[in-house]
Amino acid sequence: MSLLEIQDVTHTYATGSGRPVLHDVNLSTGEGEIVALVGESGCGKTTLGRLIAGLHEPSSGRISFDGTDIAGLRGNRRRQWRRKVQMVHQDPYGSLNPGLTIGSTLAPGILQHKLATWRTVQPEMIKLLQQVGLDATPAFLQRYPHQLSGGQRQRVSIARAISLQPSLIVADEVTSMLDVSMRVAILDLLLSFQRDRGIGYVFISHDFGVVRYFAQGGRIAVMFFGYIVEEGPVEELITSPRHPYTHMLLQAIPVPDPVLVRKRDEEGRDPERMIGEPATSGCVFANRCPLVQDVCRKQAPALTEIGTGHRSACHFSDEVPPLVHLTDDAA
Amino acid sequence: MSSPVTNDDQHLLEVDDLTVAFGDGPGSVRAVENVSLSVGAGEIYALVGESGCGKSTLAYSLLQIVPPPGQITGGTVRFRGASTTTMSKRELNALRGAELAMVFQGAMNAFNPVLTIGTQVDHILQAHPEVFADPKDGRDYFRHLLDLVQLPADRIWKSYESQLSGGMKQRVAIAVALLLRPSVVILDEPTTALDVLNQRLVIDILKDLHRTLGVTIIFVTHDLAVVAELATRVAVMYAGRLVESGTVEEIFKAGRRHPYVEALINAIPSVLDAGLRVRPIGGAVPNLAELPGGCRFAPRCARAEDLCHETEPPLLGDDHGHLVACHVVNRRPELVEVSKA
Amino acid sequence: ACTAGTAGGGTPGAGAASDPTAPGDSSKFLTFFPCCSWNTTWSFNPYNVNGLGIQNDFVTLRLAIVKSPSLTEFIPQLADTWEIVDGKLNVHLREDAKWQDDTPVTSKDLHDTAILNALRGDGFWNDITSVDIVDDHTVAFTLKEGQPESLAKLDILNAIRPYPSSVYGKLVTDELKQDVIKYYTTAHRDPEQAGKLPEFKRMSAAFKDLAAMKVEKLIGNGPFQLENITTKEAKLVKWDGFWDANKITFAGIRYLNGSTQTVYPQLFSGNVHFSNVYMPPPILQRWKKTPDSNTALPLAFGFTMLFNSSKKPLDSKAVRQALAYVIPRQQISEAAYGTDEAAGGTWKEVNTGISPSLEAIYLDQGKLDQLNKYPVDEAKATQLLEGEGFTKKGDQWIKPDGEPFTLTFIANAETTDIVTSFNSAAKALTAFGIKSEVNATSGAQQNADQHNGDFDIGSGFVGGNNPLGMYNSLLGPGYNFSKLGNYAGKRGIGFGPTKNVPGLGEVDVVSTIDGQVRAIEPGPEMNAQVWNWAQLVNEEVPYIWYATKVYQFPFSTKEFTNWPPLNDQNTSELWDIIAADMNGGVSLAIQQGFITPKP
Amino acid sequence: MVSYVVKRLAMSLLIIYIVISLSFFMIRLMPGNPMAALEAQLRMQGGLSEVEIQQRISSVYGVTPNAPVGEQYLQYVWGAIRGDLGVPIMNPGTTVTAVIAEALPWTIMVVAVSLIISFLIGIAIGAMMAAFQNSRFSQAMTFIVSFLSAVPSYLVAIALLYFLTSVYQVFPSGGAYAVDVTPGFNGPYLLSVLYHAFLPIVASVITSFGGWALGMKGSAISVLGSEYVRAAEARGLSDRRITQSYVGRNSMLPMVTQLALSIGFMFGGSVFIETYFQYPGIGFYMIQSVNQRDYSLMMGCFLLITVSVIVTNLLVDLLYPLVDPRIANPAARKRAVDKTADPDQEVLPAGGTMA
Amino acid sequence: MRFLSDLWRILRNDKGALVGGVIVLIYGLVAIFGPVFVQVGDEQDASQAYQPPSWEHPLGTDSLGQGVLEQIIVGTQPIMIVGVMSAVITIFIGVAVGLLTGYIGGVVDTIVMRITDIFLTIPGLPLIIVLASVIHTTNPFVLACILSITAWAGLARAIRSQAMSLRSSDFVEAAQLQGVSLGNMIGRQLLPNVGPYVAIHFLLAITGAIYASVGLFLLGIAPISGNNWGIMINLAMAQGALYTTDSAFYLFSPMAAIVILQVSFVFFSRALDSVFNPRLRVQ
Ligand SMILES: Nc1ncnc2c1ncn2[C@@H]1O[C@H](COP(=O)(O)OP(=O)(O)OP(=O)(O)O)[C@@H](O)[C@H]1O
Ligand SMILES: Nc1ncnc2c1ncn2[C@@H]1O[C@H](COP(=O)(O)OP(=O)(O)OP(=O)(O)O)[C@@H](O)[C@H]1O
Ligand SMILES: [Mg+2]
Ligand SMILES: [Mg+2]
Ligand code: NI
Repeated sequence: MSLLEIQDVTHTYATGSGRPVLHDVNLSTGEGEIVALVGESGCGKTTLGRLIAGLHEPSSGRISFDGTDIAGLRGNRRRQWRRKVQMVHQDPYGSLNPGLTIGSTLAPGILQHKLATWRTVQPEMIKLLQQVGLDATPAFLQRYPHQLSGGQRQRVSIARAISLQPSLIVADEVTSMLDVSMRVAILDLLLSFQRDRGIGYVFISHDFGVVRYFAQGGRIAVMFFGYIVEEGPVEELITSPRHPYTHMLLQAIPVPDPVLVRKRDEEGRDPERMIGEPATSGCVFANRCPLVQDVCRKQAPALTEIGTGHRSACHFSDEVPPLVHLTDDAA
Repeated sequence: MSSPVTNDDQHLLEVDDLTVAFGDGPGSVRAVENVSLSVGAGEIYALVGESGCGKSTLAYSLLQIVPPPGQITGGTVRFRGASTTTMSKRELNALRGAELAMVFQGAMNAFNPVLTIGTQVDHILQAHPEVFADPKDGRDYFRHLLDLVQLPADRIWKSYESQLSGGMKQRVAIAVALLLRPSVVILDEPTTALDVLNQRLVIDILKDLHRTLGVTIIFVTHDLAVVAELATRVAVMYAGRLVESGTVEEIFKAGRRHPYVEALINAIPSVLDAGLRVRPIGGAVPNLAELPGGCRFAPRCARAEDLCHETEPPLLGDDHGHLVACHVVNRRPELVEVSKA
Repeated sequence: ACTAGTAGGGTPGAGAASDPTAPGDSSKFLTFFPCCSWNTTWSFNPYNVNGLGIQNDFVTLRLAIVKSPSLTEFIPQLADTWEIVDGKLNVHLREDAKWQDDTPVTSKDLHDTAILNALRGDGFWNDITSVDIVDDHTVAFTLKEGQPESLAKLDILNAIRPYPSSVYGKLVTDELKQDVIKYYTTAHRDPEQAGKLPEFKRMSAAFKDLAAMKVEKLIGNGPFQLENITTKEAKLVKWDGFWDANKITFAGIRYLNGSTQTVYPQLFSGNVHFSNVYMPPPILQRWKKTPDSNTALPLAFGFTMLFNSSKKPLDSKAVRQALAYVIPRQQISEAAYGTDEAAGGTWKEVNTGISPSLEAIYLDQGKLDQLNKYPVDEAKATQLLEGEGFTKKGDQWIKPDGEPFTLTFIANAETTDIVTSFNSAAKALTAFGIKSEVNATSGAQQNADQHNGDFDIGSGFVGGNNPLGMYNSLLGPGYNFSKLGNYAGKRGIGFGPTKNVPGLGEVDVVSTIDGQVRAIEPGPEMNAQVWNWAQLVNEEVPYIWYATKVYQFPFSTKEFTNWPPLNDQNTSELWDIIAADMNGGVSLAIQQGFITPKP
Repeated sequence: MVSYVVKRLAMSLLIIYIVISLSFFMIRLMPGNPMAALEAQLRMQGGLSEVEIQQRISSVYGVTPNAPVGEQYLQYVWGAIRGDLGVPIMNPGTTVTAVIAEALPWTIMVVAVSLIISFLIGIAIGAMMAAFQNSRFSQAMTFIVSFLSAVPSYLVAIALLYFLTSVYQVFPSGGAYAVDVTPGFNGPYLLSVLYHAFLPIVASVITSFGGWALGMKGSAISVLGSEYVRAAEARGLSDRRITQSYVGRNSMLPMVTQLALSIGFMFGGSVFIETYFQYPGIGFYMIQSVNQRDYSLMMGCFLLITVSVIVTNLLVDLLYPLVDPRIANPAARKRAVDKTADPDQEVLPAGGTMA
Repeated sequence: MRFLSDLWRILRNDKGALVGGVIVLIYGLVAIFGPVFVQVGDEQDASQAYQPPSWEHPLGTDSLGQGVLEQIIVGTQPIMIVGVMSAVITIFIGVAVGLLTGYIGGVVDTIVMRITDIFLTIPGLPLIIVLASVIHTTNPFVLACILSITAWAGLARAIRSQAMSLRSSDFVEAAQLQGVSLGNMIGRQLLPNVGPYVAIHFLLAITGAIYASVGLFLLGIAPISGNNWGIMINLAMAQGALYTTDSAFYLFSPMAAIVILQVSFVFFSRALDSVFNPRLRVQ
């Protein structure tokens, strides 16, 4: 049974333009599973993450956790669920209250959920800091966020998230604001919790490299303007995408290898299709799709199963070309 | 141009022993220290390094626009042989924009929010009447540039900054920088805040512009993948110092490589593989105010020796001009094959 | 008998009024700053509720002006003669009087004004039953039965200021006149019934129209014409059509307006030639040092502090007497007015409740000596308070109910002298053990509070020439348990429904004094009644007369000369009139040729 | 945009309605109602019997104190809507509206002139302080300007009165013009008006330009430090162009927004200034009527001050897009203003909380 | 504490602010202890009235011959009480309304903000004058309430917008995800972040309240009762002090007392501003 089940979720921000930010999104993840959300800026990744974490209620559709609709949860059961789903934010500078010490940032949640008492909360916090690889001393608890480096802060954020012993963490671009040199360490830390405690992740990123590293064995869902257009196992989706948008994304990724760069550039790209508004009728991707046909303008393709655990929303998913530089240069 | 100008393409822009400090007295920070570079005409030159290592500061000093309290405390910058450090304000203004153009980090704030893009373009044209005698030509050229950066000219002309998305602003900023047909464009982190597709677009556009306009590009980034995509030459900075510079091939493939650069390359998970070789770099970039003695990278360096902790390594080059500042590497040049496992 | 007043006061010989040999600069303006500011003039209609400061004796004359402190002698103005024949007061207007639009002043003007004044409720209608035109220049006022003649003259001659019938007369109809007569004849017998008459309703309606009339131009008949007016000043220019215009030797008057303090610098610089503002001691000092400065000191009036004698514990006579023994009247008087000669000299003892100048006229020294002088005497006060069950705990007196005895004075914040005196009194009381403070508010607020009985100690001003009037103003319906109006039944000062008054027995104080003031003329009867009330006030202490203020009239001889002459008391008959009736007196002086520009 | 204007108008009307209601209840229902005050005043004038006093009050004002409050209320509101605010209790020969109509132009003149002058002086000084940041001049000026903006305006008025009308009698101590001139469009009259308005204007300028200067300095410094100014420099624009079109213009914008807010404050301050200089504006009459407990005039003045402030705010709001073209939609500006309400952006005059 | 050490560092560098802070402190002490040490006596001597400064009376004497300095000292307390009380009320209402509406949002926010708009639009000082003339009070609390009648609205708006941006900030979201209580949310997460603004506004609210309350006494709208600077100026003015040099000290001393206090508050608040404001701190 899946831990999280998102069914037909549509969401429109009351303060926004009025256009839905998410359309009939369906997604599920099992216990300890990693699902990565990728897509261009503004496609609704964060929104979906926030819905999962319960920071917003979906305009329609159903999000269930452990089999129960979270919208209907009240009282104690709501508190239980609250504890189970946590989030780590993108910005290590913004996600810690600058006016609170590390101790006072960590303690309230632990106390609120009775995971420790006033007496035991300090050792508990020190244990947490140890687990996220920080200098675990009482003095550290007295420090303010501004006294920490970005990497340290992100570790504190992670400590806060795991302090409630969640089973699912939404990680929204957790490394994008960090220095290159620190990214892997943070990813490794998160992965260690998956390994050791079976924590599942909804991992939001637009960096396929990071996704491929982090979500090994998990799945990727590719979003385009509020729609999930393709979903499948990481390796399969990256090496043989079955949606032209996924293909476009993968092809756009800069590669740190001048030789491969030259090789890939030979495939050629159409810059005009890389940006632009979604279509309003038919397939959303139609305006930008290199494979577009008349049918695409008329009929929106459903997200259909095209392989085990691999779904794509394209009428021509079979015609998506292979990715030269990713597939055949392994040798 | 009133200053003496040489047409030495090999040395379009020369930085010699440049030091830039913020503040003076004991609390001062040298964001750029004894850096020398030379950018030849037609190159795409990348400045790479982690956050805070002085890349932007170096870029600013090329145009003599280091923000106060920063100031150039040593060294010179020469453009076509003429020292910009000693130029008058007037000469500088003539140079800025027309010969040396810059796109700031986070182009989000590069436009006056209360003037239309068109007005601001007109301002630039008026400030440099020598480039386009008839401002109309200038406008037309700008339209052409907007076409090149994949933007609708009419709409952009009338827009305010707030009406453009991040990716659009970045491209408009590039177009504006190219308006006066400068010989050099400096771009500070042109792709950092953008998503994959916009980043790709900008990279492609830059390549395109480089090819079609023959402009020399200097760009700042901390993303080695972008360097690999774009650059012809690379300079890597660490904590205010130049640690390695060379052609892009030398940096990515060479046998003699600074341990920092190597660690950096190894620290990036790549879409090319499932990340088996990825290794994080331990420690953090030192605070410029409390630098360690000796090599600045030594505390984080897996190959550091006693010497590294004591004296700063000199920047030594081979005959291709591939420079590395590392005691270890310079002593025992050994081939380290970097490729996929 | 025609009691035409004789012109002039003092010794005219001293003046140069009729001496044409030394004419001054006839283009000069006299700058005159009266003490009380007027409100902005929105209309020159005098029937607005608020008296218009500018409808004054420079522009619009009265029938006659009463001398001071006399209640029976008049100086003619618009009326040149008057006599009482067959219960009628026949008033004859000057034949040469003209309105400033060059039409003559006729009996119709006076008649119509009298009718219209009835709508406003002017006091003289209490004395008469009708008013009729006799001839072109004579109007007859029919006195009501038993009306003392001298009081009627006072009410009519000194108070009626005729307005041009050409402006207001259109509102006067025969019906209205009949309504007025009907209403007042009824009111003389039974005011309450009169208020219910349909005539009264019609009069009210007529008055509403009258008050709402917007009059754009002021047409007077006096020596000066209003040329221009702002919030700061009115410019009055000499009117050549005035009958005595040739006696006036300067071009006009700048009649200034504003808060009292703004006068000081102008006095010092000689820009203001004449004023009657209160000068606190430091100002007075400086005035005395100013070149060409003069101060005339006629007549006195007084300030009193009023006890709320319906509020515990001030309802007890002993407590009030105790306070009288504690409050250092001389000290608090001097705090406000100083001891300077130019302030009117030293403090004057008053134990009768009326001013010293009236005491001198209506009471003899033997009687005055019989009264308690309430010297400052803490022992006496202590004894009185203890007798009432008060105890002293530490520094503070405790009331019989166990609460500390505290008092609050209320005062009009604009009358600084009163605030200063009260502050001084409060300190003395506090020092004695009755914690006291002063609460100074706007005059209107203070008035409302006093009438509502929301106070401990209030303030009262006592002036005028009628001693019974002085008593009436503080003990009569104005402040007491009034039966009428918004304050009906509210507590005020004075005494409850009845009180044993020496010589009168147990009487209703309010209506008794109110009746007396309307019915008793100067004479032995008046003297007797004054003595009765003096004893009451002295014994019961409903109020304390704490300061006898002498009018200070600073005037400068820098640019004007020939001021009404002063005797060795720094006063004179004309100055006395000025003191009692500022504008009237000054107007008289100018008409008589005093106050002329320096040659 | 249209819906915004409608909303804004509706809000303004609502506030006006509330203030009208407030006026009514203050006039009618407060303890010691104005009739009682009037009664006291008539009694003090002497010579009137109690009946007569009552008679006068009821006949002049047509006050029917026994009518149901609701009916009186409707009457008042309806009257107010038609511009009929009743008659001043102390001066029934005129109407409250007429008094206000006479007074308002003076207030508006003084407020407008001093606002403009202090704004201009403040902006100029602030810009200079920003331009010569950290210089002696800037430090000295910051001190002077902070000092002056902290001094209450009425104390300045008192000091001016003391020195310029008393010790040195250079200026008149009150009034809007001298009696010797005839009102109208003629030289002497206009000169006299200027002469009389001088001190009131100086008093409010002295105390208010500092706030502008400090605000402008802050604003200009933050604009000077902004990326787009450096970008403009990097594009080789001349200093003059940068100063005018980039720094000047952008740092003025928040000031212009503040301008609207400060109108209310200036109107408030004019109460003191007009009272001390006996300047016949609304504030003067308001205090006069307060002291006479002339509630109908007092509330009339208050109502008018409020309406003036609302109307000017409305105008500024609607005209703002002309100044700041970014924001065609004023609602967006409101959000922007809310955002700039952080402490380092705010202009804080003395008693700023009263604004 | 970091705050105090920062404050001290700023004060050391900004002499104006240091002097301001010291003066504010002195005024505070005078307000608290002044009446204990100095009394305006009940004994009076009219012959000593309007004396120029002397050793006995450093600022001369008033109409009752009592020392002006003593009165200024004794008058400090009532002024400060009203100022502080009004500022507390302003801050309390402003912060409570601002935080709650900003954090909760929705209908409550819309309604409360409309009300706030109304108070924001009605010009404050005239409303205060109108209210004070109707509600005659010598009670400092009631006076303070009148003075805060509109002052809270501006603060509420500013706090609200900060609360709104805080509400959508990552750290508040993170706290929400931790399921912390509303009390913790407002008290620990939001309040400290608006704290700097509140602190500065508190000082300015005091100056605003002092400005308005002294004004009310000057205009004679607040009852003249007891002793404070506004009353002193009012009495001095009424006694013609504007027009003689004799009583200039009587008039100008309380004026100076007010100006010095107001200016000190403003200078001191500038230091607070720099403590809290990193942008200014750099300079
Ligand atoms: N609070 C909000 N109110 C209104 N609209 C919003 C809000 N948050 C996001 N949006 C809009 O919803 C859309 C999706 O935003 P979201 O942040 O989910 O995208 P994203 O995929 O996370 O983008 P990015 O990669 O830039 O973080 C965008 O168009 C954005 O403008
Ligand atoms: N205004 C300033 N005042 C003081 N120090 C500064 C200032 N600006 C920059 N620095 C210092 O200069 C150093 C280099 O800054 P710079 O912006 O050049 O780095 P960068 O390599 O561009 O970093 P990033 O990738 O974050 O843009 C930083 O460590 C910072 O401490
Ligand atoms: Mg996002
Ligand atoms: Mg940078
Ligand atoms: Ni404020």
